[in-house]
Formats: sequence, C-alpha cells, structure tokens
Amino acid sequence: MINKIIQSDKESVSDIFNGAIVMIGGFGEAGSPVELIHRLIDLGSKDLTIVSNNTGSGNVGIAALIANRQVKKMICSFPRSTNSVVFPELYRNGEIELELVPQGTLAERIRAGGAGIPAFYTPSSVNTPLADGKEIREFDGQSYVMEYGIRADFSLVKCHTADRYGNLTYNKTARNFSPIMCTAAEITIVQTKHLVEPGDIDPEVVITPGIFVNRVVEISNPEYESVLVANNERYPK
Amino acid sequence: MINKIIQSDKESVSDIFNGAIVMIGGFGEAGSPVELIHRLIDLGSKDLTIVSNNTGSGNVGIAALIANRQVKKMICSFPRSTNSVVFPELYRNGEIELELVPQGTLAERIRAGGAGIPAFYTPSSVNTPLADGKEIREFDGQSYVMEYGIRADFSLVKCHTADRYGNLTYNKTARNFSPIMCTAAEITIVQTKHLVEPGDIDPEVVITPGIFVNRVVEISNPEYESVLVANNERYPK
Amino acid sequence: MNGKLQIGWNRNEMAQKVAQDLPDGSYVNLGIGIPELVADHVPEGIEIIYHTENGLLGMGPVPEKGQEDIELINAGKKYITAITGASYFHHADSFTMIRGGHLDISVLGALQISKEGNLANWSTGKPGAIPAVGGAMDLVAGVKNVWVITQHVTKDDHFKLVNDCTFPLTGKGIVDRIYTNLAMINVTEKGLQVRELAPGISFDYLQKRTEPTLIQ
Amino acid sequence: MNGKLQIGWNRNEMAQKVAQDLPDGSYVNLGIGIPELVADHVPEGIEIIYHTENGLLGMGPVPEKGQEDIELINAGKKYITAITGASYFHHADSFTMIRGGHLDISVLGALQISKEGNLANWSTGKPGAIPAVGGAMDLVAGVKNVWVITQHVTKDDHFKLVNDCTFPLTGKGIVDRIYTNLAMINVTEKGLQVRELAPGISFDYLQKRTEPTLIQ
Repeated sequence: MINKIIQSDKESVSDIFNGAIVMIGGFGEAGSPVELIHRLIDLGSKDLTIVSNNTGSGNVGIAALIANRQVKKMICSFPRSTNSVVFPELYRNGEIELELVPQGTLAERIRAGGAGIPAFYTPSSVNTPLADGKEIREFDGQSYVMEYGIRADFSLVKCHTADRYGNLTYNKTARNFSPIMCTAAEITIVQTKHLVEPGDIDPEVVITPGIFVNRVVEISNPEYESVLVANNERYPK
Repeated sequence: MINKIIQSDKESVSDIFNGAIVMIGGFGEAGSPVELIHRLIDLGSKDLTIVSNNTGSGNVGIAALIANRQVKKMICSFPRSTNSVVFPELYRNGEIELELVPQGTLAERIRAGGAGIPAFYTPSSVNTPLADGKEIREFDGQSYVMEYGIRADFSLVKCHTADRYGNLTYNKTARNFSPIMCTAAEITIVQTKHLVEPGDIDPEVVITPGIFVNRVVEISNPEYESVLVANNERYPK
Repeated sequence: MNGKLQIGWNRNEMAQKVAQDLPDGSYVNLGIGIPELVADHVPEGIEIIYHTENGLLGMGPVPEKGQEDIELINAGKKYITAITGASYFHHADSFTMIRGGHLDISVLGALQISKEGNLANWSTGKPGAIPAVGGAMDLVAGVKNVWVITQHVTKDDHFKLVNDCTFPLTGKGIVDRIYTNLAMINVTEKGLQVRELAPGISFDYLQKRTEPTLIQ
Repeated sequence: MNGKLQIGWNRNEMAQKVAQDLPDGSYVNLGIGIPELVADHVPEGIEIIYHTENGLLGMGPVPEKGQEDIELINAGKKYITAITGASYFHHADSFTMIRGGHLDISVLGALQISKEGNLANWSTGKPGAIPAVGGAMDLVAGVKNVWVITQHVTKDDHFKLVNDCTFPLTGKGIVDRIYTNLAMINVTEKGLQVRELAPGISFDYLQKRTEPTLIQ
C-alpha cells in the first residue's frame, strides 16, 4: 500500500543535510510551512540554499531560519517586507548571499526544473542589471534572456487537504509557489491542515497529483507568521 | 458587463480567416469540439494550419475538415488511428503537409506559446530524426534540443462547464490539450456542455481562468466522433 | 504626507484618473502603493477584472474589519477579497497570464521614468539598499500597456521624469502613460506629450519639474 | 496469432513477468499493445499507480460492458476507469511527470532494440508509412527505467534485437530491460545479458534469434 503519511513532523525533515537546496512554499505568510521550517531549525542543518519568494518577517519561520545562521544563500524575488529585519542586516554585513530573480522568472525556473526543461528564454529582465552576464538571444526581432531550470533536494510546502497518495489541494492565495515546488524537488515534504481518505478529493480538483509528493504530515492548527510576529514570538523561543 | 457568451455557434467561428493557424483541443475524440469544427467546415476557410494531437477518424470532425481540403498543414504527434483514412491518403499523395512533434514537446510548445516563452530546451527526440536540423545544446553533460513556442490565431476547445467570464472546467480525460490551447491563441472559442452563473464554479476548481477565453457557446448535446463513425455519418452530409 | 501643501491632484484623484481610463472589460494588474487605490474608483457600469500575481484573478475590495483571511492576500501582502466568478491558480500559471500577454494593463509605481519610456522602480542601486524586484520586470515585459502613477518629483524635489534613468532599469521603452499629481502624460515616439494638466498647474510649472522637454 | 505455434511465453505470460518485477508503490506508464496487459497481472498486496499521458494518474481496469465513458480513455484511446484517489490534469502537466523524471517505469513496445539499448518503435521509415510518434520519445527521454515487451523476432523471422537499429530511433541508450516471448534480458554496459530463459528455450536457440552476441 502506498502511504506517504508520516506521524512526526520532526521525522519528516530529518534527512535535510548540510548544504542542501531547499524550496519553501509561500508568498509572504500565505502558504508558508511554519512548522516544517521550525523543525528544520530544530534539526540545525547548515549552509542551506533556500529558494522562496520572500525572506520572512520578524523572528519566526524563514526569518528565524536565516537568523539561526543556517542559510548560506537566498534565491528569491523580494527579500524585504514590513517586518523583515533579519535578512537585511545579514545581507548588509555580507553574511548571506542573494540571488535576486524576477518573480515570474523564479516561478518559471521552478516549473522548468520540475518539468525536465534545463533552460528557456524569457523577455523578463532584458535590458536590466538582472540580465547582466546572461545569454541574450533574439527571436522574431525581440530580445530574450536565457534562464535555467532550478531543482532542489527538498521542498517544504503547506497545503489545505491531502490524502495518503499525496494528492493535495490548497487554500486561496496560499497556493502560490507550492504546486510547482512540489514538482521540482527530489523529496517533497508537505504539511497539511486536513488529512482525508483517498477519493475524498474529487479527481477533477486535485491541484498536486500524488506523484509529486513524498511525505505528508498533518498539522491541524498551523501557526501564522503575522500572529507570531504580533505576539513578539521568536523561534527558537 | 463582461459577457463572453455567444448564442450562435456559426457566429462564434465566423472570423477564422484563410491561412489561419488553428489549435483544436482533444485527444482522439475525448475533448474534440465536433460542433465548432463542423461550423468551420460550413465556413469553408482554406489553407489552415491545424495544431491538434490527432487527425480525426472517419469522415467527421477534424478528418472531415481535412477531407474538405481546408487544411494545408497538420502539426500533431499521432496522425493515424483505427478509423483514420482521410489524412493518410492525402499525405501519401503529397496533398497535405505534416509537422510531426513528440506529444510532450507539442504540449510544451503550446504551453510556452501561451506563457510568452519563445523557446526552450527538451531532452525529447534527441538522437532521433525529429531533432534533425534543430539546435542541440548540452546542459550538465546531457544533450537537449531547442524547440519553439507555438501560438495560434484561434483555438477551438470543448469544456464541461463555463460561465460568462469564460471560466472553464473539463470532464475527465477530455481535458488534455484544451487548457494550454486556451492560453496560446489570439482568440479562444469554447463549446461548453453546461453554462452556469458566475460563482457556480468554485474559484479553487477553475481549470481555465476566464482571461484565456474569448467566446463561449453552449452545445448541450454534443456529438461524439465514435458514435458518428459507427453510424457511418459524414460531414457535410 | 511630507508636510508640504498638496499641489495638483492628490493620490486618490490620480488613482481616479487612471480608473476613468480603464476600458470596460479590461484585465488589470495593480502594483503596490498608489496603484492599489485605483480599484476604489472604477466608474459604475463598467467591469474591470483585477489580477494579483500571487494567484488570483478577480480581486475584490478590502474585506470588512474582522473578515480578513490570512490566506487571501494581494501582491502587497494586504488582505483582500475575491469577487464572484474569481479563480485561484499557482505562480507559474499566474505569470503565464503576465508574460504571455494576456493582461491588458499594468499600473505601477516608479522611481524614475525616462523620455523613451524606460522605467526604474525596484532599486536605487545605493550601497546597503536591499534590492527587491518582485513581479515588476515580468509585468513590464509581458503586459500590453504599462501605466505609471507617481508623484511628479521626489520628496526632495528631484526629477522623476528624466532624460535617462540613473537607477537600475525595470524595463526599457515600456511605459505608455504617466499619471502624476501634476499632469497626465503620454510616452510617444517623439517624447513626453502632456494630455492634461492638473487644476492650477501651468505648462511652464510642469516643465520646470520635468527634465525632458515636454510636448504640449 | 500468426498461425505459428506459440514458442516460449505467450503475451499474457510476458506481461506477467513485467508485472512481477514492478516494485510496490511504483508510478508506471504502460504503452499501447502488449504493455497494456501488464495491468491485469499485478501481484496481490502491492500497489502500482498507472499513468496515462492523456491526463490521468491512477488508471484503473477496463470498465464493465455498458459502463464505458467516451471522455475516459487511455493513450491507446481505449475505455478505462479511474481508481479511488486518481487525479486528472492537462497535457503539459502530464508531460511534466514524464519529462521531469517523476515516473519510475515506462513499459513500451518495440520494432527494434540494439545491443546498446537504442530503441526504434515509432516508424519503419518506409515510403508511404504514416509516421506517428505519440509520447514515446518523451517517455524514453524522461522516465527513469524503460522496459520493453516484444516478440523476440518479427512475424517474418527477422531480428528485433539487433546490433544497430535500421529503423528511425525513438531514443539512444535508453532501454534497461527487454521482456520477450523467449527470454528476459538486461541491457548492460557489456551488452545484452540474459536473466531468464522461457521454458524449453535453450541459450543457443535464443542466440540464433538474436543478432548481438548475448551474455549468459
């Protein structure tokens, strides 16, 4: 029997090794797998490359992972936000690398990684510093920049409903990068709010088919960054 | 008010011009927009380039469009099937062009066309005659072939449920190429089995968001190729 | 806002100007800041569909107090609602809409706009600045019409409409219209053409606050 | 089938051999023809998920007579069912599974297989032949393990296991295992290695019907 459900969130991330490339779903706090990130902080793996749209806020979630000096490099589109203090400070001190990628290019690079496409051409960032040093090529008289697919060792994502096959659905704009990140990692680890029986998710509305998922952990009452930040919480406490 | 519903199927296709590139959804008969194709036969536009996975069966649907000498060129992955007689005959006589594309490359080229990606690299068809004359490039020691995005002037697709915004859902394996074809055409024309009010389709389960759709025609009792072929039907009758 | 007297249109009036120019049935992406206000000013009787690049087509108004949903936010990470007939999708599909040319209009903020329609809106390039690009480069590369809303000059009275952008570019030759507190301006092949002056603003007053020579 | 006596395993037995080798929990794509029979022979107690490239993960058995659904078919356009826990998706997503390396095993038919694991299975290249490739080139390029089921020789007794394919290739160096009516053979760096002979088939008998020199 195929059963991707793992009882322990701690166990679900236990093989994330030093130097791993880890994709983390979410746009801002929506869809951010806070519990999985905190278990990664508990684990303490170092020199991680994190692929995620933002760098977190306050001292929880991704920001806490960065503050805990586990992240060597961020690949993201928007490394600052209202309550973002950790990344900016380390970045100014030269203590963390940044690969800044336009948001749509980031999404397409992740999708390409998952789809076996090693590289593609996009009009985004042409004639800007973010295209510096990259191959520029004309198609039909327009210029495009070549970008590479990205693959990760692990993806950590949060979903709304999952079954033992790893079929997933998401909630509203918490979907964002997670479905494509599920496709682009060797090991995809999912925290779900609801765990259901196979068949409870209509085959027509599955967003992530189970083939893209390796492990599912039920986290029924997930924490949210904004609530933790408002309460001045830190992780580790 | 946005209202993409058109009452007349005849009117919905009336601007398909001679020489147009037309994508047609469907894999075999599943998802084939038979009524829209027959209206295109009524219209009689010539020198069409048709992008569709197959070449139809019997003397209805795409096969009838080809038999009516409206198609200059087929771009497809599998131009023969059990009851396919029209295309093979014209092809052997040199009366129709064929661009044979691996099925996954065809899908990816259509998706790229819709996503503003002019070209990408794929491992499919490397070291085969279908890569002849195409650019081959190495990434990480593996060879890939460059393929171009495809865009069309029109896409004709069939869906299960639609609303006036052009939001669509599909039925089972009748989904196939249609969602990506909707993204890749200047004008996307959809025949739907069911027409509903906005909101009747849950925003979480919309497969084709309305932005990709221009016209929706309700065809409540669509015809199916296999039934027509079994009854020895021809179009035009 | 910055202690100065309001000259010309205020932020809401600028947003209203943009809203009045949106064609009925348009698909529109609103950037962070003043562009967000556009949604409040759409004339009655027309229907605009708002896209937010984090995965929603059919963005609705700000939710009532207490009705906020942490998992329903816009690109600026603010709480929003979804209209009847909306749809959710993932990021790759969202940027298919943007990069694939499916949106009609992108309304963005700006740091600098050049007379050729170059836009700089993501980084001052200064040492210590944290560069953050978000979806801006995809929007200007993919959306048919790019409109900018911005104050006409910086807070310390530097030009924002310049001969050449000194800040890093977001895109080259991509701005079509500029809505400022002082004027509405089209970017044309011949240069910046003034379409309308704010009440009480003279052409000379505008020209003094604009580096490139304006076309009347 | 062709009037000859059955030598070695029949089609169902070949399919059964493949089925017995599928690891529990595998994601498997079955090609058209003999590969389709594999689904009927999976041992009890293990769970295999079948993918059909026209947009279904979790393909189930053939439907009962009268229960066919025109809009639920496999890649061979035959009526199928969907298992509990299945999912539907469009073609680009389906080939993300294939090209992206997410499937474990692709089981395909063959016209020719070379000693280096080259496969020809889509065209004889003869004048007048209608070339039709379908998803075969994507499958062999993207799926981790490619297994072939085929009769050991052609109907008119020509080699199918050859030194070099004379028909147009589907892929180069991509076949891992060959299941024929006469033997199970692994494609190794050293050449074609026989794993098992069908009952009553000697190594010499097999070698005579195989162009490359076999490894015992």
